[in-house]
Amino acid sequence: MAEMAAQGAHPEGFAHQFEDMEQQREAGSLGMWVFLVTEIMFFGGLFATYIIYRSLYLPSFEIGSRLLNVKFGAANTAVLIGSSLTMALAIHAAQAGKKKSEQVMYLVLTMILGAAFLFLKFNFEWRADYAEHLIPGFGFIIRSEWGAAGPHVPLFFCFYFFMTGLHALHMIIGFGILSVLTVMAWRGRFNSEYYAPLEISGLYWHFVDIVWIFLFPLLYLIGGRYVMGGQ
Amino acid sequence: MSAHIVPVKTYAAIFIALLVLTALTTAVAFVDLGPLNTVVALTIAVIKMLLVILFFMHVKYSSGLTRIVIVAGFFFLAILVSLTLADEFTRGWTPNPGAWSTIVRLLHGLP
Amino acid sequence: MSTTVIAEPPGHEVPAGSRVNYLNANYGVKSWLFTTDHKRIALLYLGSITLMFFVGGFFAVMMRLHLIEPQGALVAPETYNKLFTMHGVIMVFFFLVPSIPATLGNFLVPMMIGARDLAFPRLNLLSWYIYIIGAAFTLYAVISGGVDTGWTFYTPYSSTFSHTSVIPTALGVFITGFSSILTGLNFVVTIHKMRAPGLTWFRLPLFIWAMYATSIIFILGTPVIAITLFLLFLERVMHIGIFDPAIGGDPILFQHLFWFYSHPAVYIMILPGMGVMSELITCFSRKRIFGYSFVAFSSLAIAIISFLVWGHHMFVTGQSIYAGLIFSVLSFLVAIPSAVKVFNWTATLYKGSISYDAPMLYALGFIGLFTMGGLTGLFLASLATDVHLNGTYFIVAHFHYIMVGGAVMAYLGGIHFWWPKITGRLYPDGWARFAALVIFVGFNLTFFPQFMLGYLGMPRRYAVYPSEFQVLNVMSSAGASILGIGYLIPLIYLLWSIRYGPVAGPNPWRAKGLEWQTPSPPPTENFEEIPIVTEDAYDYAGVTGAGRG
Amino acid sequence: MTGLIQSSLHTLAAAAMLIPLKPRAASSIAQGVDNLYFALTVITLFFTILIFSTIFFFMIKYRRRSPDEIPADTGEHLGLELTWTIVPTLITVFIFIWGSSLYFENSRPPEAATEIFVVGKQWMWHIQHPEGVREINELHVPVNTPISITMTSDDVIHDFYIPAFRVKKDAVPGRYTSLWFQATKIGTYHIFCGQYCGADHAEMIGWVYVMSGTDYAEWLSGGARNESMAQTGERLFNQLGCVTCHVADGTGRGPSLVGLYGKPEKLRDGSTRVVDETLIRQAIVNSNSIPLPNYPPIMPSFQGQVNEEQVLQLIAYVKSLGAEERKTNGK
Repeated sequence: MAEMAAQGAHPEGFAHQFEDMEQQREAGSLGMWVFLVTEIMFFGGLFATYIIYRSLYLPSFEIGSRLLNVKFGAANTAVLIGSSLTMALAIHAAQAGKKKSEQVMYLVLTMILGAAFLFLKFNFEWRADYAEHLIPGFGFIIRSEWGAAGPHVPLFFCFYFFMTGLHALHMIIGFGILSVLTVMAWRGRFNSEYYAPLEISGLYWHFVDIVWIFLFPLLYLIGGRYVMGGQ
Repeated sequence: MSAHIVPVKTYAAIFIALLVLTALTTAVAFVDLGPLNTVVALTIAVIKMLLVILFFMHVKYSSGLTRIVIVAGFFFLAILVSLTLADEFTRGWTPNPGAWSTIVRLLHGLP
Repeated sequence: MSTTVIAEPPGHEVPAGSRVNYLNANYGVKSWLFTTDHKRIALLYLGSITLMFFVGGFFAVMMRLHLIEPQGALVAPETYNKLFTMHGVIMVFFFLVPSIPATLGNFLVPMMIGARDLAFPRLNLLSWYIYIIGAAFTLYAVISGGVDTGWTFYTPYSSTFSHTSVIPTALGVFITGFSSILTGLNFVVTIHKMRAPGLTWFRLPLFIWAMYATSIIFILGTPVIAITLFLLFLERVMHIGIFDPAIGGDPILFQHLFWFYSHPAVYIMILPGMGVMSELITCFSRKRIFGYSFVAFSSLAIAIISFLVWGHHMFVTGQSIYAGLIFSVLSFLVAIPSAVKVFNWTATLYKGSISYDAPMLYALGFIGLFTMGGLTGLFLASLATDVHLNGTYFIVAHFHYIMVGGAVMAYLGGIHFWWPKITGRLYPDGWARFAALVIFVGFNLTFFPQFMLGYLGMPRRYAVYPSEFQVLNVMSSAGASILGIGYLIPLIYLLWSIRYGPVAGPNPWRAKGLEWQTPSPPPTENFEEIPIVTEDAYDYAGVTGAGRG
Repeated sequence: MTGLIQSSLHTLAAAAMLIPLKPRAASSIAQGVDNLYFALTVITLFFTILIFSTIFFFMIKYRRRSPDEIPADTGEHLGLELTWTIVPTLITVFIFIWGSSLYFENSRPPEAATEIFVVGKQWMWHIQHPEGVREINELHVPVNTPISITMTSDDVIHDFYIPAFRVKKDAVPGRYTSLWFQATKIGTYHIFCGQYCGADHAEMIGWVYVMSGTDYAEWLSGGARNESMAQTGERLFNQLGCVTCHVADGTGRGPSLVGLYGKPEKLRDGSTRVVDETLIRQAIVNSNSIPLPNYPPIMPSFQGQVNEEQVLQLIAYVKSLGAEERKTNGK
């Protein structure tokens, strides 16, 4: 993927094994889609495991889900959707032949929103979880009020941290790609004729967004939150 | 390059739709709908995913090959999930031969 | 296929060293370690997997020697358990899965479709490095005391009870998975986007169809084994309870996720072999393949159905009887495209002009052994007989007929077929035929008795066994020694031929296919000018002349 | 020279005599499985010989006689392709129906089967008879009597395999699996562990002793007689304090267990589950996974306090409560 993004390292951005730019662009785009299919299967295996254990230990998973902070979850969803928008606009700016400053602006905005997501996730949610002893392996305390469902609440949090952690890792990788793209845009590499690295990296960024679109309801929402009233 | 250029207006509309759906799915979580809560939450997630794929990821304007690749990905994921669940949820069932007994009798010449 | 450019007229031979080709274009270790040439990467892979093959083979020979005596002749049971585990892990993940795709596939896919390289050459090199890192982890596990979980890593034994190096092994396999993913991704994109002008899908060599089908499995299956091994890793390190029944986990779920990849992985091993078969049989009978489209689509059918049958590994685990029923019928279904291929290859020989060069002997051996391996699969797809045979030596024999009798025979046949193209040199044909014969005999003597052992009820993975099984075990061990020698012979004469073999010329077999229309060894860019294809594959009508240039 | 050949032929023949071709068959289902095995062998041989002989025939008939010969183009033949697609399909469908119907019959224990409990442990088999007799690595059963084996494992996955009976099933930790057989021949047969389970996997073997009915009754009464499994279970039930909540008349904090076994039970989420061994075990080790509508989730987990054999004894007790109830209903 780094390769597809960096294929423009050559001055004209053209690699010798291709016939023309069009073929190269199509190959890059197809390559990224195929890569995203492997990502679907990767996260999918995890989601399948989660679904099975959720059905086995429903009360424990519902307790765990209600302990998550839905405000941060929803806010982060909005932030990530926003970053997808700015990513799409950055590509649009290149496609439409806009100035390089506009491309850079949208890319930087995307990175800021991505950083905001990770900041909310790590600094507020995970830190609070640590303070409340909800991180398995780091002083997890099974509370007496959970009753008989207690012993399997840690399993929910294992899935929660593993899934959100894997998602965060993908965002951090995306960050690296965006930084490279920003530098390239700053140097004026992209124009309405050549913007394949932007487009291909955009696919990746949107995919990471989609993973969160599913993580949000699966982890935060479907745990019988209504019993908590307005909380 | 011959790619289709999506107008900014479309992007903005999709963005607003996604925000509205996020608010909606969050709000619904606080209403007791029984098992429907899960159905609604996942349906909204699927709609949001489709919006992102079709417009942000330009699949609405891209070749059939791309679509086949995406559909194939989800198809095989569905196989993984459904066949695994098929075992997990029917493991406790005891066999009730019924029609099979008839076949066995025919095959083995039993009374 | 005809091309606009034929690099050298047949028969006009230039010594390999006197012309610039991919081997002598530049020199030094760096020129190899940083190459992005698919042909050089193929050779890097060839060297690495050959090493792994002999490491894994060494473990196998040790096992067979140990089993000469019912009480075990050589090692302690714990050591025996490590031997079969490391044999399985190394052979499956580090030899069979990458064998044909990463060596012959890497070398031939661009050449057969008339491209200068794969679509992403740097990803291709990266995949080799990933493979090496994964292999290093696994070899570290071997050296640091070995691992004893079986190559299947079944939980909770692997996650909780084993005291051996499970973590480095699982990490090694996890990492190597990404090299498969990159190879598959590269092939799919290359085959879709980089075919030469005029080379339509139905003019492609069937090897390409097989590589395409294999790549689909790489792409869809490998991520699942990756996440599964990662969960196993977490479970073993943190004891979070995902697969540990003592904390509420479901060990059977591990098997579902494991076999979702590992059953299709069997087809990763055999599909490329089937692709090689189609090339060999057409060339050495100088015939168009019989039923091109049936052979082509059967590859795709196998790739797709292979994802629907994994539960047949779990019939006796207490899996739902109804799920078992579904998996059984789908498993029978996957036999049909394989049968179609065997019939079509046989029919291709009809009224051909058959020559018995060494690659052809391997090919004919493949058809026979694969037929037996495939048919004995029916015993295991069928629920009632599987209950008795599951987990016995019958399974061991069955999958070795597929993987060794099938995949390895095809791999060796392919290596012998394209060796002149890869190195520009010919090997001694007499020795090659002799080796093929030794391997065929040794193989059958090793594994046929194991079918009988399995039916008699001898479970696999037994370090000691009741003495009534001894005669058959001794036969099997005797066969294994013959087989071991059989594999050493090609190693010796192939290495010899690199230096001393006669110069091959561009097309020693008078074969069709774009790869034969460029010099041997090929130039770095493969073709001086990209060919334009105007004919179907295997258009052998009118080809004459003696083989071997 | 001829003498040498003759003597080596004799040795070979003697060695061949040592190779059994068929495992002993000593259960009611063995013949059915062997018939299917035989049919599959015939199919395998037929196609293997067909392919081998066709290849040999073509290899000889169509060998390259001169480098310049030009073979005829035989082209395509749709009829042939369809034939060798459809014929194997029909054969496999036939084998599938045969194999799975036989499997269905073989998986359903007869109503009157005697239940014996097996717990796999690294690396031995613990076996309990309902009468209370316990054995290790040995299983005594009466001939011509259906026996159903319910099993689980204390540690890793094991596999209870009796080749002579053609039965095999994994013993999985955390759940119950079962198989059944009816031995038809008096004798002694191997028990193997069929699933790799660690260092001494190959030593986790035992014997089944199939005895005549009278011998079996004598054996059963001969050993140090103690209480039946259900009685041991009742003792545990009182010791662990289960009895304080699960009061027989239903007035306790937990549901009454009388007559529960084998009946469907409605759960809080509206689904229904039949009370079987697995559900009772689940209730003992992890009661919260079975939310009942009228009872709060207050039952503690007994995981770690009882071993798998004791769980089986508790189950035997709960089942005995059910049996009494059913008897009284019948009257």
